Amino acid sequence: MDVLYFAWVRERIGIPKERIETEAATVSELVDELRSREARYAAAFADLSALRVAVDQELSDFDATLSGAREVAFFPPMTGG
Amino acid sequence: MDVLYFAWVRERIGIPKERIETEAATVSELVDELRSREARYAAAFADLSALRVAVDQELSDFDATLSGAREVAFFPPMTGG
Amino acid sequence: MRIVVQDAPFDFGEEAERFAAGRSDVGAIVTFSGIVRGDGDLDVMEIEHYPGMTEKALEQIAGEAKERWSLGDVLVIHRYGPLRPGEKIMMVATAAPHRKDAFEAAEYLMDYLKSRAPFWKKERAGEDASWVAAKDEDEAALDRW
Amino acid sequence: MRIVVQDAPFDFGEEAERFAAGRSDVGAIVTFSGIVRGDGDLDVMEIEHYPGMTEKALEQIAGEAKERWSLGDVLVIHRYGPLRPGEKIMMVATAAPHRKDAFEAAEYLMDYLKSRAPFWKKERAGEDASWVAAKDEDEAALDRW
Repeated sequence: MDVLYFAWVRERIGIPKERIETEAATVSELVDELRSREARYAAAFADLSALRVAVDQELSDFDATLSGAREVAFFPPMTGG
Repeated sequence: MDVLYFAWVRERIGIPKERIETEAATVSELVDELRSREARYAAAFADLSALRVAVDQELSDFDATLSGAREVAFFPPMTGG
Repeated sequence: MRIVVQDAPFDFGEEAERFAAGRSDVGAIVTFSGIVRGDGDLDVMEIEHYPGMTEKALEQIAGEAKERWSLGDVLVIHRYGPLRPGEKIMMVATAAPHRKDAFEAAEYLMDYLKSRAPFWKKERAGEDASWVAAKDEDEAALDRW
Repeated sequence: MRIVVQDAPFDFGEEAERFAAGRSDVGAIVTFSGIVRGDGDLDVMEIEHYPGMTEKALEQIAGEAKERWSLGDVLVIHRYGPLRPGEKIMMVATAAPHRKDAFEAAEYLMDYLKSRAPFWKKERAGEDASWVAAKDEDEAALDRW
């Protein structure tokens, strides 16, 4: 699965994208897995209320299932326009 | 005093502007005076709710005084934009 | 603030560009442009106005908008005379630090222009000619301000 | 309907003119353009986006607007990359038979673009750099739709 990071999430984790092999069934489980990896992940995912997630390029939420998902992205609330 | 007519008021009366010597103290009195002149005026001023009036180029109403007024204009509700 | 009343056509894109160009004091530009709709078999729309009062009324309306909202600039252009379907009748533009002000001020200008600026429209289609009647909804639109 | 996501500048006046040109099926054109405000000592605003998702999100938002209002056309242009004060970040344009639809649809597009399109802004002023935080009022603005 491709995992993408944008804005300060990307800066905190230090990479824009990585390929992850995971058994996580939901976004939350994936977040837990990432958090346990390294301090920079734990820091990036410290406050989920400050984060948004997209699954296969559709806005989603942390309870969402990952079955069949090819791409998950984490980022702060958007500031377009 | 200059009296101006616009849109269908102008068409009904047949002229865009005329100079009128009047003792009318209010717009209403001026309207009564005009109505009594000829059928075309009576026709134009038949329904005051369909008319608007400006005194010296400011939107006004039929009760307004004419003291000192140099220009009075009658027209239907405006349709700008 | 720029108010223009003219019979000649105006260049919408150029006016919009000029209005927005070189500004870094505002974050939001809203423009509205009114076009003669080719409804039915409309040949021409004739716009009559009240020279002298028109300019004053537009300045009053634009001045009021500048008092009510935080605006960097306001533009109003309104044509008179005969216009064909597809021709631009008028435009307004507002510049403001934030989008809410720019949108509200532009809508305010349009609502007041519709019912309080001395313009009248006559539609000609073949042999038929009729004055466009003011709409109750346009008068009602003023209530929100 | 035209959706453009690009790093290159766009010509606001030309886009507005092209959008409005040759139309006689609509009576109302509204445009909104967002400009980088030169607040404080801002040097540059960097806009990051999510290629692939951005286009999809903008198409969804514009498509929704076309379902909710009677629109002849919709245009959305949004830039990414580094922008200097005074540069245009983005524009939307709506064409509708009547002004109410054109205004409402443009405001809807802007409200959703602000909070639901995957763009993020970073401001650089001298040595300082900070991500622009989403505003509660922008999230709240969605409630009216």
